[in-house]
Amino acid sequence: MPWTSVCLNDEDVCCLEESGHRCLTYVQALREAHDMILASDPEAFVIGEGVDDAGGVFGSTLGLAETYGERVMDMPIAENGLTGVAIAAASVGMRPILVHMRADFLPMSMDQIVNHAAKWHSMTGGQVSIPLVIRSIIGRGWGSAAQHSQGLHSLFLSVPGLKIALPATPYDAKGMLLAAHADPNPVLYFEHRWLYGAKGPVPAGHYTVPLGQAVVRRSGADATVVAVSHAVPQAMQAAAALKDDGIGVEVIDPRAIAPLDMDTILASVAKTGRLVICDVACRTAGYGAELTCRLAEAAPQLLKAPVRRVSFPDLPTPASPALEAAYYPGVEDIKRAVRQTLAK
Amino acid sequence: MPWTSVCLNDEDVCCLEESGHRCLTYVQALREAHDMILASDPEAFVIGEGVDDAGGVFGSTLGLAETYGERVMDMPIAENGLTGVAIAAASVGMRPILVHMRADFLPMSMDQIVNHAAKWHSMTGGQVSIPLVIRSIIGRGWGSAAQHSQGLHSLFLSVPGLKIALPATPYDAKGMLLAAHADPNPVLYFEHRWLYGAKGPVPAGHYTVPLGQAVVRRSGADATVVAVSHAVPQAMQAAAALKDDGIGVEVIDPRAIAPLDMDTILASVAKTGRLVICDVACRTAGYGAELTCRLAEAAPQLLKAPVRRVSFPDLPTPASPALEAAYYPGVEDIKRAVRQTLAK
Amino acid sequence: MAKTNAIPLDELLDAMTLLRRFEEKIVEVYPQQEMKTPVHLYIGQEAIAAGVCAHLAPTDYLVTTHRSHAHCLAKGAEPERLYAEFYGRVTGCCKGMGGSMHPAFPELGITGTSAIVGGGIPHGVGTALASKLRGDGRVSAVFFGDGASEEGTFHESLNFAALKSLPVLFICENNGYATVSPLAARQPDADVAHRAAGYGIFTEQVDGNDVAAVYESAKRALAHIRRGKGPAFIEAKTYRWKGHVGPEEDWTRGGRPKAELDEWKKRCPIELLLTQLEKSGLDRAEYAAKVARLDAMLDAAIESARSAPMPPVEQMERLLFRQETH
Amino acid sequence: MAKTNAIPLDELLDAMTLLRRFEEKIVEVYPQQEMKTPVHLYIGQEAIAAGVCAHLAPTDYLVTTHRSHAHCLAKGAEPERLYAEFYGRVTGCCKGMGGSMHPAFPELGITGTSAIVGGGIPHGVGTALASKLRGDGRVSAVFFGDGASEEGTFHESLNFAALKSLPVLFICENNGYATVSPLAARQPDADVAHRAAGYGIFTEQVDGNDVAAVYESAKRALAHIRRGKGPAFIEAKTYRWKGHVGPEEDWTRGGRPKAELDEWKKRCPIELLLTQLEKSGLDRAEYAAKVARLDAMLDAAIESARSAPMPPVEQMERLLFRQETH
Ligand SMILES: Cc1ncc(C[n+]2csc(CCOP(=O)(O)OP(=O)(O)O)c2C)c(N)n1
Ligand SMILES: Cc1ncc(C[n+]2csc(CCOP(=O)(O)OP(=O)(O)O)c2C)c(N)n1
Ligand SMILES: [Mg+2]
Ligand SMILES: [Mg+2]
Repeated sequence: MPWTSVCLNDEDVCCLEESGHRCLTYVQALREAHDMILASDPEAFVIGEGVDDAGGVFGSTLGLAETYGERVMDMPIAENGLTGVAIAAASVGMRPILVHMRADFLPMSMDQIVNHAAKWHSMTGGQVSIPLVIRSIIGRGWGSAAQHSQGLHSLFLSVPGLKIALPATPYDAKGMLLAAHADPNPVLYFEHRWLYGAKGPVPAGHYTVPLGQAVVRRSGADATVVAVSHAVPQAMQAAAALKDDGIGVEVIDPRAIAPLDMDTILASVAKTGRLVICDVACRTAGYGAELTCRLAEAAPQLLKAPVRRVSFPDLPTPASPALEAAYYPGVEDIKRAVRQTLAK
Repeated sequence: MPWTSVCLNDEDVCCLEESGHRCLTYVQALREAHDMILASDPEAFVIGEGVDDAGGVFGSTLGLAETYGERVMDMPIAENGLTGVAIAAASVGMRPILVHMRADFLPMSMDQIVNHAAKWHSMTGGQVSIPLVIRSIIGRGWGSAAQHSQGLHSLFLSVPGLKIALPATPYDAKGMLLAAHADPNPVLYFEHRWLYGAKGPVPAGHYTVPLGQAVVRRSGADATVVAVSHAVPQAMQAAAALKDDGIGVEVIDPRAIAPLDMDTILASVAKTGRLVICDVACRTAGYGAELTCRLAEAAPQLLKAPVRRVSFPDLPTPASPALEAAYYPGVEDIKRAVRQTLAK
Repeated sequence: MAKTNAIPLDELLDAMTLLRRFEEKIVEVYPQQEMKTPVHLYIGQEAIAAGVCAHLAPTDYLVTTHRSHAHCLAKGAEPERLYAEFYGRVTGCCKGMGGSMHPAFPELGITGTSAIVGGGIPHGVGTALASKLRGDGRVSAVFFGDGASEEGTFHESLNFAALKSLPVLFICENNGYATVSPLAARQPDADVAHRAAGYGIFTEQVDGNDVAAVYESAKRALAHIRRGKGPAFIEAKTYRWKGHVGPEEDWTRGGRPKAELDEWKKRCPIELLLTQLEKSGLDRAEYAAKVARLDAMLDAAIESARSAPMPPVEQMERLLFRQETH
Repeated sequence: MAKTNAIPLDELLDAMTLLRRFEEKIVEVYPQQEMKTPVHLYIGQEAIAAGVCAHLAPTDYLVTTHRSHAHCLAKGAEPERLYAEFYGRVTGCCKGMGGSMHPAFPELGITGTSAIVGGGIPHGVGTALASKLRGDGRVSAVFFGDGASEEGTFHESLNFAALKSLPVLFICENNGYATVSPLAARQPDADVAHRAAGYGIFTEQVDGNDVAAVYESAKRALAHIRRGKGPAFIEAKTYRWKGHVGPEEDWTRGGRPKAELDEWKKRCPIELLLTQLEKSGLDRAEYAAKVARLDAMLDAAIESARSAPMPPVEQMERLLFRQETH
């Protein structure tokens, strides 16, 4: 299944390309999805600070304004108001994609997302839905510091009425953006800046990746590692390394944290009895907490060892490179966590 | 220990009063705490929509403006900006208490809370802290509907740098507001409207209830029920009823969900092996998820049965009384959940 | 809609009377405690909804607030579907999910209502943006209070609407209060229009209790908008008679001076128009008969609403997400 | 601070030179990739920080933005503590926790810096509220960009400051861009002051490249504020030379026309003042010698900053909460 593969290096990409698979970077896949959406759906438009500029949101919307004119629209720096604008446009059947350069700016528009987009279909008795996609990017490194590097997907987990996608591969980046666009409900779509350059197979045509269907990235019998977004390639690396030590790690990528595909996860933990959860956010109250609680509701006896979370510490991101290095978990931390679950 | 007691009816109150304990309602206790803060600390001020009006935020600030003048300050309807104003006043050493009539309005000021108040002490290298208390009230009933009845404390759980208090009794309402005021860090203080009329013992003088210290409201050996806010009296009622069936329920009130006092909870689950978590919010990603995950990290083997959550469903609050009745869990739901944990 | 230059005073009277009597029925039945929804009554402000909505087609968009009834009615909503919603019945406009604060009539261009103050202002800008992108010629009318004009969304919305020359009419109903907080405790001066001035958009201030004045102002503003000249802003000064929420009057709870209310009652928008029309021949008895017929209709609507079934419980879950995909 | 009516042009020149050279040093060392912080350079805008801060006492409050360096320096910050912060060193003003976007110098009235656009505007209002409640006579100066004026916080802040007559000076540095987005793509006209007009506060527009003009305008505004007349607003038109972030120029990446930059470079605030001062006898060679001495000081500061130790890892956790209670 090339579509579920995670390329960890150039060799992986070469292999796939040689066997006839078209490979793109994550950001190219994103851009292609935007292009297809704008080309095929006259109700679609893209709005965000800088979506039409020479940077094109790190390349993800590059050149689209030339083709689609005002349907690729810059905006004032007014996140809450413009989210409201996009919500209302969606309420009358348009299909906006609202883009934030950083997930950190989402709290500005929290009211429109939490009190409006998420609740509109319910509040109107099902008369009006909000087919809005909100893209935002998780930053990292070079002293981005506390306000430019948060993984805020967890902030929305407790809000019913939202879908939350975190594509980890170029294939998913395209397929989940197409799925999010087709979805009649509000979808938060989180990208990680460090995935943008990653390459992988991406079919040229239209396809969708369902929001809420996990994928087993790698099979293994000894421990289950659940990882999202940029933690997926890290988990795959850890799994590859642990393989050399004879430890079989099953890596599951839920791809969306709402809805969360518990069936795939439960099946894996039923097999391994060990669970490590990797996130690109602070530790407390992340998707890992919800996942573990659902497991404890469904079948606590499956757990043969304490659960481990590999995440950012519960601290604002520091600026100093020395502190950043300590702040972010890496492949070694995942390996250590897996070993800990096996120690007992 | 009268101070940890939860009065479920007039009789309970009578008993305490007869044995010499001063009893107040929750809202009177709140008002008294405000009064003491304003009287003793010239840097304290109270700001919020209607804090100085004839209603006085359901009575909790009633008449204070007459005594303290502009230190009890009405404000424009501009939650984000005014939260920023309060943050900055706090940053130079004032001690504001910002009041929202509904927790539902907090998302308006999410950016100032999440990106500023919570991170300021870290970002400034510890030079500046934000001793700000934000009170907000969880509404319920009479068709309050989707935007006037949310328990949004969970929305902030994933944000490091905040303390989150949910006092359930008049004693705690006063003691935790005094503690929150004395705390040099930002504290979110959630009240439940349906607790306002509840009476209980409240000493006249100054005392504080630490933020992050759970209390065992009732001892029992068969099952642990953790409950916060308005779910506490419900859990106590359920426990009393189950007692008649010979089931010993231990009711723990964490009082704050950040920091969360896991020691008290772990000790109880170590004894009972059964865990039911009651919240005044939607199910997913509440404090119960985090609590359960920490339990699964610390000692999953303690759980002799699946965990149960008694919470609102993952749905926006409906308006219709028929739907409200179905939406809100009650004492019977807690009893059922406890029985379920014992069935296995 | 007015086809000539004459002001359709009779229709405006009918409209205002409907809005008034619709809510006076609520005042009547509310003490029965069966209408379990927080009602924010519009009584006293009727000239604004009537005067503006007279110019709107069903295809035009309208955004209202927590104080929603009158705008919906003036846009053509059936009283029974509103009453049923307030009673939490499945026949309500939102199947009992929204109550009084969140009505939706998509077929009338009302695509949902926010009770977050200021939350709806950007929505009218969003429907206007859709109209502009689609070139469908619709206009959007956004009603909101003086309190809402203090929210950041007010500024963000006016700025964006002006920037993109969107077909949207902002109507600020300045009734001098937000709950019981007077304007002077919240804004530096009494004219919200001053704050709107800086966006370079068409702006008028009008006596919100004079329906003819509102009608004429809205006509000018909408002509401006329909000519493609961009957004317009009307501040209508008015006063609400009842409490912020519920059927009582505020002075009963110390919310404001009774004398102030008494003064404003002398400027009742309906009485003002009746007095004027009397001069040109209106017969009070005829009007009373008309009101009686209206009352009978509203009584029937209330009764029918009240006897409709409650929504099924499974509905809540079914309505969380829409199921079909694009 | 100016004690007489004469404009202290020499001091203003020194101040601007410091701001310029401080950042030109960053441009020099940045390619070494050791200063791992996103730098938003102020080069081209120096007249504003210099002209305004000349009137501020250390006890007055100042709020800056992501483009923070110059405001801190003009308020009296030590270059080395800034450089060290940019290098992520423990000797930095925030112990390496904040980097370039979040400096804090509480002893200079800079109580922390937000890099959320518009996030800091209410903070200046909050320090001013504290001053008013305490009666301590301090003023607050809030600097922000044209982009920030689009955020709702701008409106909420101006409204509240005007309402309460707070001692706060808003300085909008209108450099025509937010990242590479031109003002015309974001606001209905080129004058942010138009948006500010509606609050009824003291407002001026000024050539932000003319330090004397800025100085005089700030003087008038602060006199107004210090007389207890409430807030003031200054829009200073200017232009930034470097890219939104980093040491390159924007045209190199298609961000804006090079010709536009070239035009503005002809209006360099420092050159304009030098030319003026030459007429009254300034000696270019003397100035060059002064700059050389400044450079030596800055080089030493950079070197000292760069060789300071990194913060200990445990610091992060220790700084989450303040421990002492009231
Ligand atoms: C964001 C937010 N803050 C506060 C409230 C509580 N609230 C409901 S209506 C209202 C007053 C609104 O005043 P205005 O906009 O003038 O409308 P009016 O009620 O006068 O029609 C307030 C403060 C709310 N619903 N939403
Ligand atoms: C809320 C928010 N939205 C977007 C950004 C990204 N951003 C950083 S600076 C900037 C432009 C700010 O423009 P302006 O206020 O004019 O200041 P300037 O950079 O021109 O000094 C943007 C959009 C941000 N930091 N915060
Ligand atoms: Mg009002
Ligand atoms: Mg700018």
